[in-house]
Amino acid sequence: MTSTTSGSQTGPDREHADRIPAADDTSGPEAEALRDYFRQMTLIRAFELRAAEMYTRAKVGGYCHLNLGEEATCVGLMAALRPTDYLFTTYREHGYALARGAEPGRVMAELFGRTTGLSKGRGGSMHLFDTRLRLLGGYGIVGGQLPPATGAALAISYRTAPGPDSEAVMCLLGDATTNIGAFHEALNLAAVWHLPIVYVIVNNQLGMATPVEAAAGEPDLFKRGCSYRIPGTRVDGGDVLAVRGAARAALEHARGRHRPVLLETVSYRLRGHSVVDPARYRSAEETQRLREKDPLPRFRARLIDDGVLTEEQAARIDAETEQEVIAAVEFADASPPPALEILFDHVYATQTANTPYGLPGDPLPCDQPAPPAPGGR
Amino acid sequence: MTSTTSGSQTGPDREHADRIPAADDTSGPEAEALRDYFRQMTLIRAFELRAAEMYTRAKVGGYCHLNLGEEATCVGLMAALRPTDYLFTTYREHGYALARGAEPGRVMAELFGRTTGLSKGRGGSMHLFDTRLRLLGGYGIVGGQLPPATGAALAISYRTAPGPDSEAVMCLLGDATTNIGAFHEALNLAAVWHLPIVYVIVNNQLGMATPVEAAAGEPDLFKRGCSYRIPGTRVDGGDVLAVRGAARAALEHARGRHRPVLLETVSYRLRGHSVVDPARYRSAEETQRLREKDPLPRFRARLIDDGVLTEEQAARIDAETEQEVIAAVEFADASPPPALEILFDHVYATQTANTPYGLPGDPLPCDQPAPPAPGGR
Amino acid sequence: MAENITYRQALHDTLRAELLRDENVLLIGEEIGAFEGSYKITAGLLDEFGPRRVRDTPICEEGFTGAAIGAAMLGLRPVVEIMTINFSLLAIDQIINHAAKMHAMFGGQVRVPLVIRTPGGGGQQLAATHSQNLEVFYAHIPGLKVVAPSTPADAKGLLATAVRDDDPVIFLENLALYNTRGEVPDDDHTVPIGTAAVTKPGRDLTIVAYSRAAVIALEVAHRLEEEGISAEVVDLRSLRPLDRPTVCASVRRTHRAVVLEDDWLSYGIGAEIAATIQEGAFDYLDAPVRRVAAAEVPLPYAKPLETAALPNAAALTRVIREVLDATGFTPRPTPGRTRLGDP
Amino acid sequence: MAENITYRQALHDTLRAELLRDENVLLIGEEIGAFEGSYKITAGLLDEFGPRRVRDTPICEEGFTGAAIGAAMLGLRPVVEIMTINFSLLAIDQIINHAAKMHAMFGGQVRVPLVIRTPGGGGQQLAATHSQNLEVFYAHIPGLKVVAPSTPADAKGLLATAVRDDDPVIFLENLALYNTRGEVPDDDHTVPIGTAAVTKPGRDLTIVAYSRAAVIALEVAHRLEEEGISAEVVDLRSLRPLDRPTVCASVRRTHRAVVLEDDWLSYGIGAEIAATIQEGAFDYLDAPVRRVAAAEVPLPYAKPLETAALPNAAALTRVIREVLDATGFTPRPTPGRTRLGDP
Ligand SMILES: Cc1ncc(C[n+]2csc(CCOP(=O)(O)OP(=O)(O)O)c2C)c(N)n1
Ligand SMILES: Cc1ncc(C[n+]2csc(CCOP(=O)(O)OP(=O)(O)O)c2C)c(N)n1
Ligand SMILES: [Mg+2]
Ligand SMILES: [Mg+2]
Repeated sequence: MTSTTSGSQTGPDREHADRIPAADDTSGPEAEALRDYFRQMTLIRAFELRAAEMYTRAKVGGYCHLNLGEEATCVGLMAALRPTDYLFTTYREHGYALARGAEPGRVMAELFGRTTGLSKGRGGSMHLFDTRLRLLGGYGIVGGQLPPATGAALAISYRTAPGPDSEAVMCLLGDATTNIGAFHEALNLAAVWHLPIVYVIVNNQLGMATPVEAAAGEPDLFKRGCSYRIPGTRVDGGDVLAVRGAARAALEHARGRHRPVLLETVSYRLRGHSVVDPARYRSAEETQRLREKDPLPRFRARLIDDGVLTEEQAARIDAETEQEVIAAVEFADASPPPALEILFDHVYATQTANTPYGLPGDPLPCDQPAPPAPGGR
Repeated sequence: MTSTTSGSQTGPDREHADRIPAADDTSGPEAEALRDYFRQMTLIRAFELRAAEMYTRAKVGGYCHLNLGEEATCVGLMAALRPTDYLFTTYREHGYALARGAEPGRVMAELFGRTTGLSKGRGGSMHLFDTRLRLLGGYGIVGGQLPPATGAALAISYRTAPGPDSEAVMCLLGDATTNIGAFHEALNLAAVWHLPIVYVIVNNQLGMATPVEAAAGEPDLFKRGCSYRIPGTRVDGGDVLAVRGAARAALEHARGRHRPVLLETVSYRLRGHSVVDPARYRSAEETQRLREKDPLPRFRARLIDDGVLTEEQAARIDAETEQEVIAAVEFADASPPPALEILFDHVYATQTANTPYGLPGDPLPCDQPAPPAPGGR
Repeated sequence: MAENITYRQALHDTLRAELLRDENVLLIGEEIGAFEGSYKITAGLLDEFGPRRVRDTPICEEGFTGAAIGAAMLGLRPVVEIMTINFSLLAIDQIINHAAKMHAMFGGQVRVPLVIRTPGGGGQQLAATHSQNLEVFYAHIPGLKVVAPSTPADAKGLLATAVRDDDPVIFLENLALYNTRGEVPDDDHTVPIGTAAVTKPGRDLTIVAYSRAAVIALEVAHRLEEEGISAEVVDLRSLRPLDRPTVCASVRRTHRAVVLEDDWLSYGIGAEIAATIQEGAFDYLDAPVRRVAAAEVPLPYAKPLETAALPNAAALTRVIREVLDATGFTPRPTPGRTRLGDP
Repeated sequence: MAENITYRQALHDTLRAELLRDENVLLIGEEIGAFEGSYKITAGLLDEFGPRRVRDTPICEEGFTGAAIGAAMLGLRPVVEIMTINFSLLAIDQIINHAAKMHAMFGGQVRVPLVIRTPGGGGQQLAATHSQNLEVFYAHIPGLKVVAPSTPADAKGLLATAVRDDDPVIFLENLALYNTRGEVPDDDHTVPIGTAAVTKPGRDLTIVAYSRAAVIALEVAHRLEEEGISAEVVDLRSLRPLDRPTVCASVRRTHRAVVLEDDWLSYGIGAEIAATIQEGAFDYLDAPVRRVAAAEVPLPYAKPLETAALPNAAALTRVIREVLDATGFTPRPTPGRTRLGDP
């Protein structure tokens, strides 16, 4: 499935819907990449199932949104990004962090609220951040990531000319997020300011329980760039190669010309909106239908059919990723919980007189200027 | 000038670009209407020039935005509205209030801040309101009127079925207002909720000094309904009949099917953004070019050419409307300024214990429950 | 007759009763229909009243809140649910620049009979953007009414009043209260906006609180009673209008006051309470009014840090003891232990 | 060396100097280019620095403020102009849920060196939606720094500090201050955030104020001096962090305090000041702290009503007299009239 808005191409490269290599190429680099994608998708699946388990065991708190059913999208999009590109995501982002290269242990440690976590335990599931990976945040406010991501693209265009070496920004959002004002304002800014950014609508067909058609006046979401003359493409989010190809083309356009692109990936949320949502608003048939669309067994079968992967290799990958996730849980669990002394670290980056560092019930600091706080404060 | 977004018609009636009646019809009702439109446009022109004068004479305060150059749009749009329809406008709305039937004296009194004013002197130039005329407000926050107008249409659809007798809402906005989030959210809601509302973009080519092309990713503003499958039309805002026709068709669609419509009128702001803006960002040539596009002398000449209006009639209308505006100023000036006792009137509609009615410096009301405030409080 | 139900149930039942009572009442919000609301307040109402009365919205807080304002201008009485107060920031221009202004700015010609229900509160590990208590933003604004009930009975009574009031009312709930229980009158129970309640009388010290904090305040006051400390609890219930007379009358009796609040200390609700008391009961105060509030940090996700940053019963108890100690108070023997010497 | 310039000029010159000093500084806002800013602060800067550094935006406060946040995350140092604080409500989710949270919520991995300049203030007949003083919304939020200078010198010094600070700073201006004049040091003058200034020493009473109110406070204090009343003026300059020690030290000397503020009384800035003083100087206070603030109405357009609703020098003077009278104060003979008996 690949559609474009009429008359708008994402770039000269239209051959982005890469196909699985011919059987005689099963040991080449592309076959290697395919196996790696399968490994990553398997890892994400295992990680998410384990995260859900840890949530029910109260090791993880707050909200916890999973990428189950979205693994091919996670891996395909991340495969198209360069290390020098920037990524802004939503609260449903474990899989993207993993596919971007985050250590599973540090992601799990974030969910556990440990200082070894990706955001030092301050952000939790919804707020993964890693400067080194240029993963500039999961964001929990719907649409909140869109203006900052647009501004990151502004910083790139402020410093760098368009061209194949330019950095670019990828900004993810959910289908239901296309209805919020920030979507409009951000895309419009990117259009009039000529910014190198790819907005990716991860369309899993639902907000929490609201279907796209009930929420969006134009339910063909990839067309919603029309109000800014931003070209749009739709791709099957269950097909890792199609996703990678479409994302590559979009990024090429964005970095080459410093122009925004809209990409829609279509996938299915295999479970509820978050771990605690039993999704009762879905019928048993629908759940069954979704299970049949699960991209992971489909991809596995296809790789095996095409001779890129053997059953044994697949089983080994299953076992290895399972081990990786178990190790991640162990790492998270072994990491000490944060010491109370660090509570006020990072409230500010530049230290300032009279910053209030009292605990609940402490008397007001009225007596003398507070001394400059030590260390990170 | 009338364009529609490809494939989208505003309704079955496409003959809305009414022409001036043939010469043998100069005494019929349509000719009478034309003379009335000319009178209204002349009145608005005279009113706005006088408002500017009163501003420089410090009779009017705050901000004051004029409809100079926009008179045909004011009159054409209002001619298409029924008394039972609702109107939401911007801060640039004197002309709309007048064309909707507000007494010039009460509009001027509002600018003077008198209780005889349309909003009892509390709103000023930007906030004209008249329940009787179903003029539900001028609004000073850019885009602020869009969600409430949409909600008014929701109330209509809550109570009434679609059909030729349904009420409808008309909501005006400026060209630069299409870039704000509320535009997106409101139009999307109107689309998914099937609301009887016509959004009219009064495109005067500029925000304050920012041209449409610099601000809008899709500068053909009537196409910006595309993201909601809302049909759009563009019409020459200098042509009162074209405006009326386009607005009628749009309203018919809105009331008949309970569906939103987007209408763009194109006009030119003859002066600065507000009375105090000298518009130095415009060249002398541009100002000259604008003067040539002034819709009022053009309309006058056309009516005279077509025999609908004689020079004498035109001169009489000029004189009469001038007198009307002078009388309006006299009425406003003669109205007493508000008494201080009414300061707290209308803060709340339902009276509640302990509402704070202190003046600056008054001691806190800590001693006993405040007695219910008298009268309007 | 009264029944013992949860705060959630009280809200649900009141919404249902108001929908039944008045055809102009309708519910608007994200996922309040098929999803039954993020916190299940609207469970079953879509089935009973249909999508006309129980209206799911796209995600557009500014849009649907503003639309509710417009609908209210035409005489409907929308009850909006904003999923949490954190997201109300996206609608705040419509609330403050529009709903709060219209009646006055348009010379009394239009009314905005609108209720905005929204929960605040931390302590659920929802991290910095999802754990705020931003009530001061609304309490500061003339033209709005702001209530924050702490019990199921007040939740019912204030919600009914709010729906029938002709002004925009911000109805503040709290994530930690939904499962709390209490007696609720099952007739047509209303509570006037603008009046505080003395939920426990006492002689030695006044605790002022609202919403979740008022529940904690009451617990602490009851526990202190066993130690011979008689604390009075004033549950504000309304933040605007603020019932200053009730607060000041209490402190004039007890001579000491502590505020418990869930928001940040600086410029929080407690600042107004302390400022009010020092003006309205200056000559009666034996010690400064102390405030127990949240530490001034973006709330961390990690449980130990989150817990350390939030006010709780222990901090309140400690501060009460500090205030009593500083004023030379000696606890009376408790009735339970001995009645000797007790008046 | 110092020159006598307007507050507007001080802002303009500082922006220009910072643009010259650091290539990472850029200006973002509506109509700041060809239109030169609604209040002409950025006059000439587009011509001098071009559209890359001086960036006009479409009308989308949330979008461009958020974009500035993102640009700051990558190391630019944007100075955003939001035309008035009233419109900042449209951007407040980006400011509070994003700019204020990122450094902490992401574990210190990212900085947001951003300045948001925005004027507030009433008294210009701009009516209810365009006349607000919403500073408490920002002052309440950990993660933000909030300054509100009252003089051209502090405007310069605090703006320079703000641009060089690595945290988001809300820089509050006031429509009524732009044309006021004052001496401004013309070297590289900076003022630390978080410190108040005693702009006039005095013995009998402390007036606490900020922004426009601090100018009025100073005028009133000078006038009272002639009557033998020695008022000290504390100009807060920073609302967050708040310099509590300077405020409390002053009141401990003078034993009386009045707050002058332009925002609404209930839950306004003055509430925190009064709450702070009654805690930090309880044993020194001879009378309750009084607040002179705006009447709690959506500000009417009509001039007489607008004037009645806003605090002014007369109201401040009246309240000062009330406080002094209540505490049995007798004015000292003024130096101008007689020096006899003056120590
Ligand atoms: C401004 C705001 N409104 C509401 C929410 C609550 N909320 C969280 S996720 C969500 C649904 C988002 O759906 P979509 O954009 O499709 O993303 P998905 O969860 O399906 O990945 C909602 C309503 C929020 N976090 N922020
Ligand atoms: C939210 C908001 N941002 C900025 C402003 C300041 N402002 C008032 S009018 C205006 C320009 C609006 O242009 P347009 O929508 O084209 O309407 P026009 O004035 O041309 O009729 C601006 C920026 C405002 N009132 N509200
Ligand atoms: Mg979705
Ligand atoms: Mg315009």
